[in-house]
Amino acid sequence: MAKIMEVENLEVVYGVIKALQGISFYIEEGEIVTIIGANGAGKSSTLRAVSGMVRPSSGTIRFKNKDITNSPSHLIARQGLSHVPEGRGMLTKLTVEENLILATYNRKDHAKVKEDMGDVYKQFPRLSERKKQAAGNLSGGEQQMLAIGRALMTGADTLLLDEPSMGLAPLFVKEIFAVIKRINQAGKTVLLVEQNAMTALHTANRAYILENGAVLKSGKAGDLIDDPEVKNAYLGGH
Amino acid sequence: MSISKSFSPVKVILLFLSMAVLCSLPFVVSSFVLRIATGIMMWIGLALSWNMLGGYMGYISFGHGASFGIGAYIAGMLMTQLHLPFFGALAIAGILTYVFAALVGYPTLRLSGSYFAIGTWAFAEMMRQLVLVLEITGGPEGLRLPPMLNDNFFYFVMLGLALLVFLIAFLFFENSDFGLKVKAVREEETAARTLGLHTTWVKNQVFAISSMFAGIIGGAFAYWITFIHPDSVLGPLIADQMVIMVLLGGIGTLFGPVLGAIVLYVGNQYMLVMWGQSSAYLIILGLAICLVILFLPEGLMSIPRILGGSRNGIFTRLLSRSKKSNI
Amino acid sequence: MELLEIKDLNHMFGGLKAISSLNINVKSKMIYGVIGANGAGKTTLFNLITGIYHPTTGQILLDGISLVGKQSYEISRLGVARTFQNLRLFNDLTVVENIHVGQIYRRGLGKQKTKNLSAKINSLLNLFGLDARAEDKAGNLPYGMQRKLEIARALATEPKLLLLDEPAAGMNPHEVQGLVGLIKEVKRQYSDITIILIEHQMKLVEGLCDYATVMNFGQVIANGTVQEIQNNPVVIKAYLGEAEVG
Amino acid sequence: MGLLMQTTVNGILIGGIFITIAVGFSISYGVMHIVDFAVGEWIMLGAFSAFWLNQYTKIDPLLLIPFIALFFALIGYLFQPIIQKVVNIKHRSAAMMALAFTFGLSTLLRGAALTLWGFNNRNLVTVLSEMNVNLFGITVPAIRAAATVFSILVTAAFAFFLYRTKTGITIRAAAEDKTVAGLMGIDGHRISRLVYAIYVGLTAMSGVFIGSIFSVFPDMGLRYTAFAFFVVVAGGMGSFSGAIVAGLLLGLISSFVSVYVGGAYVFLILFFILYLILVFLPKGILGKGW
Amino acid sequence: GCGSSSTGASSSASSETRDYYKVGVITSLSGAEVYGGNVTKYGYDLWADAVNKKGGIKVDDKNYQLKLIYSDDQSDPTAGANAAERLITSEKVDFILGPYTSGVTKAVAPILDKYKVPMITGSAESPTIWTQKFKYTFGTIPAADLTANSPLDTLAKLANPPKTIAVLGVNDAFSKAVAEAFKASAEKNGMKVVKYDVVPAGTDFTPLISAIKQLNPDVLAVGGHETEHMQVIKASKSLGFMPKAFVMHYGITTPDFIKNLGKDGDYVYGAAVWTPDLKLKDDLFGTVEDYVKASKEKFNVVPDYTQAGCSATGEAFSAALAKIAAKPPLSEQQREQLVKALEEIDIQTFYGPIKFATEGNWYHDNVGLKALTIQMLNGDQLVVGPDNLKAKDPVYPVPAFNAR
Ligand SMILES: Nc1ncnc2c1ncn2[C@@H]1O[C@H](COP(=O)(O)OP(=O)(O)OP(=O)(O)O)[C@@H](O)[C@H]1O
Ligand SMILES: Nc1ncnc2c1ncn2[C@@H]1O[C@H](COP(=O)(O)OP(=O)(O)OP(=O)(O)O)[C@@H](O)[C@H]1O
Ligand SMILES: [Mg+2]
Ligand SMILES: [Mg+2]
Repeated sequence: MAKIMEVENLEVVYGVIKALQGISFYIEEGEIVTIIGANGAGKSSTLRAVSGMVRPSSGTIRFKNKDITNSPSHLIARQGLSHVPEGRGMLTKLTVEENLILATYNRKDHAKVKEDMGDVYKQFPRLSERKKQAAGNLSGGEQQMLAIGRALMTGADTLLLDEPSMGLAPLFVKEIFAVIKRINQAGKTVLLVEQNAMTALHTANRAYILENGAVLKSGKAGDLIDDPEVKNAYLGGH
Repeated sequence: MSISKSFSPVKVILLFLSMAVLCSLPFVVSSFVLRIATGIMMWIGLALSWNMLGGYMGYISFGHGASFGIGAYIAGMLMTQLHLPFFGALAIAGILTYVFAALVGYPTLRLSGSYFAIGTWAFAEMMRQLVLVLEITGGPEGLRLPPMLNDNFFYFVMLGLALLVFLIAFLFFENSDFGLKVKAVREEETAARTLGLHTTWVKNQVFAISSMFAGIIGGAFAYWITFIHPDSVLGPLIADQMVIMVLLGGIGTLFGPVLGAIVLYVGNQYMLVMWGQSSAYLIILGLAICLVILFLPEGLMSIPRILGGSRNGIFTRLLSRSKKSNI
Repeated sequence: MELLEIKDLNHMFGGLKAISSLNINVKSKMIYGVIGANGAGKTTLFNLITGIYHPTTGQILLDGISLVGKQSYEISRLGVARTFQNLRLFNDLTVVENIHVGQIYRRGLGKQKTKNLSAKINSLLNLFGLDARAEDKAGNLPYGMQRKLEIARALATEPKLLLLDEPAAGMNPHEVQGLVGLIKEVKRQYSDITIILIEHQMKLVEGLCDYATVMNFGQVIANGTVQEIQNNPVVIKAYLGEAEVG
Repeated sequence: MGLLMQTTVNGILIGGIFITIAVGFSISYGVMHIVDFAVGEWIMLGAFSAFWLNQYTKIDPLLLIPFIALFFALIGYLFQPIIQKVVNIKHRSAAMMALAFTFGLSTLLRGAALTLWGFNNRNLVTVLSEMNVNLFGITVPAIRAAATVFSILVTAAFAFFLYRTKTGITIRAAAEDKTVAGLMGIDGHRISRLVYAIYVGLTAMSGVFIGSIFSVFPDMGLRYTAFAFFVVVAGGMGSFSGAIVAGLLLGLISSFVSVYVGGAYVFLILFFILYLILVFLPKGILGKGW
Repeated sequence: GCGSSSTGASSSASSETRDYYKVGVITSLSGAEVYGGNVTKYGYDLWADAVNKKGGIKVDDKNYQLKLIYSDDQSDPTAGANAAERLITSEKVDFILGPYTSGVTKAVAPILDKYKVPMITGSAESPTIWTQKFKYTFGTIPAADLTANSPLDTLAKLANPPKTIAVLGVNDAFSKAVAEAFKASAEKNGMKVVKYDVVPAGTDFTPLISAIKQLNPDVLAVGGHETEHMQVIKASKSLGFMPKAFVMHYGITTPDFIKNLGKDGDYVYGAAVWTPDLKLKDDLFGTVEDYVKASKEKFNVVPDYTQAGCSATGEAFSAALAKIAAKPPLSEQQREQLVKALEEIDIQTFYGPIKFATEGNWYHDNVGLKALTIQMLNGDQLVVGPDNLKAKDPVYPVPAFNAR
């Protein structure tokens, strides 16, 4: 399959802190790839650099055969890449529906927009019940649904999800992962960052293990689950 | 952290030297220069007092001029109507401004951010209008004080006040638990409260103390200038200048307000002298403020660091800027 | 002995009943877990105990003293400290200064001030592995360290009762284990401390809690030891879900 | 009875003028998070440009309004990146620095106007200036009535734009979180420029009305900044209905205090009420502000 | 402490030598009163020009030129005090031409007393300046309370005098004094004051004028400056309020008022101590007509009584300097002599007589001038009272706005 994204020697620096030391990875179309790593390993920084929220200090990012390394985030988004950031990025004063409409800002295919809106509401019936409610008043799980729904509404074919399970009750965690699977099956490429490494590895096709801003290991998700080192460091032993 | 650490011998010597220079000033310079120096001292004191509230605690007040004006009027009225001696009037003005601010602070400090800024501004305007309609303040006629025409006296009074405010800022805001409490309120008030800080009290104290110093300086100003008027001591320009001075110098630092006060006051006077025949100096003043903010966004206090060529140094910044612009 | 007694607590946000007829008793020196679905009212409970919100009705007693109507700072001085689900550090202050603020009104504050103070701060820095970044601004720490700093800062007040709101949020299972060890160490060093923690990561709850309460829609739906709870069908249905994936 | 009605009408007409300014101001505050001290100078420049254009073209100032609005919108659009540069500073008090920047800007513009055009008062005459309408014994000055009606129409149109159109939602999204908006494909900087342009255009346009109701001089901005602040804050930043209510409140207080309490107390009472509103209703009278 | 007194003796000017007079000017070149500040500037400039064109001030057969040093008081008393200090101690001026506003004058006066430098203000009109009895401060224009009664006195003598009057004043020192004087003179003349109110600067006049319209007074009298006067007329017109007469004071003779209001500004009554039509003359400026011509040439304005007053102020200095034969630079002793000479002068100028009071409530104010009642017509200031000076009969009641 074709590589939809290729990242080479990506470096991100915050003031004096070097968050990424030059990492490389790729994603093929239709894959779920997960990035796993300890706190501060640089997972979020990777996503932020890819989506243009932070500017890398060096390295290149190619998306759909275009160099997007220094493009601003709104232009990257328009290429069909959608980032659900850490903390969900709710626009709390806008209603659920407005949040969804907003995401279609740059779309011209109005008929498809309608259809997608229907799909999102079907996918997350809870959201359709809360259409007119301000996003800020949703519970944590509902906000997570809205964040993913919004990403779908952008019409993007590639989603970057940053810890979608954070702060969610176990029951919801399962639901979110099921949703991710479903989305993927519907044809979206997903780059997933997770602390919940076990579940992430079970969901993904391939995985990268990040440590101190560098790629420690990479490979098939299934293989990594059985890797003793990975098991020890990220899956909580045994 | 401790005081002993920040007092190296070099610093002590520097301190004594600058004190000697400051004390001998009246005997070497002309009386106009001395007058400017008196003005500088006054503004240093005012900027420092504003910085207690705006810098250390993060409550940006556009109404600090009200404290200045209230102090000026109280001292003035005590001296003209009750014939109190100057220092007595000054002390009472300080106490009354403190009490008044503590009372007003209680509701006002419920506001924060831009709302606090506009709330204090509205309050100050209200005070100006009040003084304009009251009889005992002289209304639009203003208030005349008995002239006491001794330049040296006022220079030393203002110098003393500036040093006092500086010392308080240094001892209580830079180097003490109290200062830490104030900064904690600025950073995260809810958390501070759950750590046992009575934040309402802390805020009120800072508000009242900083107002008190502005009030005392106002009182001294009234006696110095001998004539006060609602527009001159309660007008918005007083507070505006304090804010600009502090921002220009470096907000939340000890020396920033000092530097800002000197540069702005001297700059303003210089421009008045050089271009005072036309309103062009307003253009220059406005332009200067804009340019400083554009190129020294953290105030004049950041110059040494920028010249120092550290990571945030000017070259790094220029580089990163040019990188941004070719996207 | 009961350290904390919550009796018939109710709290409304406008028309929303966030806490409803809640009763909880926490014995001294225990580690007590509070779990429950998103929006169940757990954080609200902490906010009520620490005086950030004032309950609509009901009682909260600490050592028999009512906390209702008291301000946060008073409650803190009575010996209650907490961390926040969405970190609330003094971002522009250094790590040391953050802990120092916690020390200012530490419980049982004697006259022997400054002397032991830096020793205390050092031991906290040490315990939480923050020594190396002691002079860094709190806002520049990685997320995980920020969480630890918040706990250290709360401990600096020398509380009887420590409330932790999702201390393991955003940690991987390995790190969760580290945190379990850390909290155990805290419990060892501060022998008379009582801890209540809110957590979604059952690993942590299993590893630490003597007893737990499960909340849903502002109410208690189950009480018991962690094992009892994990096998409670009501809890499974409302919170845990069926057996783990894989 | 007649006086009561007249006083009410006067009040409505006094406040009406400031509604447009408040609307523009609060949306620009919402998106850029800076309090613009130069708001009065944009009023002044709008009034002056109407005056000069009228001098040279003899076209009625009211007809010049669309042109002036567009022209100043363009100026705002071109100027905004400079302010944005200050707002973008990574510093705890970046917003304050931006505020100080607008203070500098206001001084600069005032100084320039004073130097360029002198200190004289100028009269801006429109067809409506001379007219008044008599309704049931109440005299309604035509130009003020036009200004008020115009204000309310502009406000309503703008509210529709913000709440019913996609661009409007985009602006509100950018007002809340530009980073997140960026992830939705929205160019936050372009939105900021757009909003600042709208604000400067609206404010300059109000300047034409203010100039023709009162008079045109370089220092006029100082005076109206205070009123604009009143309406913005009392109405609640970002609240349109609030701005309308606060504008009317401003006018009614001025009018009733002048007539029934005493002219000297107008500003005293006005600022006192503003202070009370701020302290007790920090989100504005209708509680709808940001 | 180390603060002992030495009242600026070191700054005495006597050590310097120069062959011209250095004249300090403190006035408002920016800030709220920039308009009036510039009016005074025109007046002072014209005096200096006229003197210098004639070769200078003649002392002991030698002519000494004038050099004006301006200092902006920013319409702020504090800045005014700074300006005075600088002019005296740094620039070492010989004497000072004073501020436009009364507030600045009050802040400057004590500094003059300290350094013993005389000042004449050609503008400030607030009565409270003179009650303080500052030794070194003089004024050319009579205080407002000496002049403001004149228009109502004139109206009261008519066959059908006004019976009711409403009085508005702006809440600044000068305007309020004028309003109070209007009220007092109305009452003295047996008119009924149906409304008296003082408003802060910047108020919208429509509510008050509506209220006054309901009371339907014969006369509306307003104490204010040109900006407010324009507002009052505009508001009255837009509300359809037309009393039998408007009475105002300073401001209606300014080019702004005349130009901006056009016909609407006609027939307004005012008080002035001088108009461009007076038949007076002196050696320096020639006739009033000549003075007006000079003003039009240099500044393109028809002078009003404040501008002319400022020019005349200079003449008082010229006369006093000549009298004591003091060459520049002036020593402290000479400056004291100058004050004495000023107290004694009694001269006739194109502006009228100048003679400063030496006692009483108007100490050092010019009490030689008579107040005139003027009525505006086509931009001209027609003298309509008192009877012995009038050029024309007053028009009363005045035609309505739309009947002109
Ligand atoms: N300030 C508030 N105003 C209105 N509603 C609120 C407020 N704070 C919380 N709520 C609501 O109260 C309910 C309980 O919220 P709370 O934060 O206590 O949940 P929680 O149990 O901590 O959930 P989570 O596990 O997601 O953190 C939620 O429905 C929430 O939306
Ligand atoms: N805005 C910032 N300023 C300074 N340092 C930052 C900033 N954001 C992240 N960092 C630092 O960069 C490093 C990597 O952070 P990043 O957020 O990418 O980690 P992460 O793997 O997502 O961690 P977590 O699991 O905690 O979310 C950390 O050391 C962090 O402290
Ligand atoms: Mg992360
Ligand atoms: Mg919670």
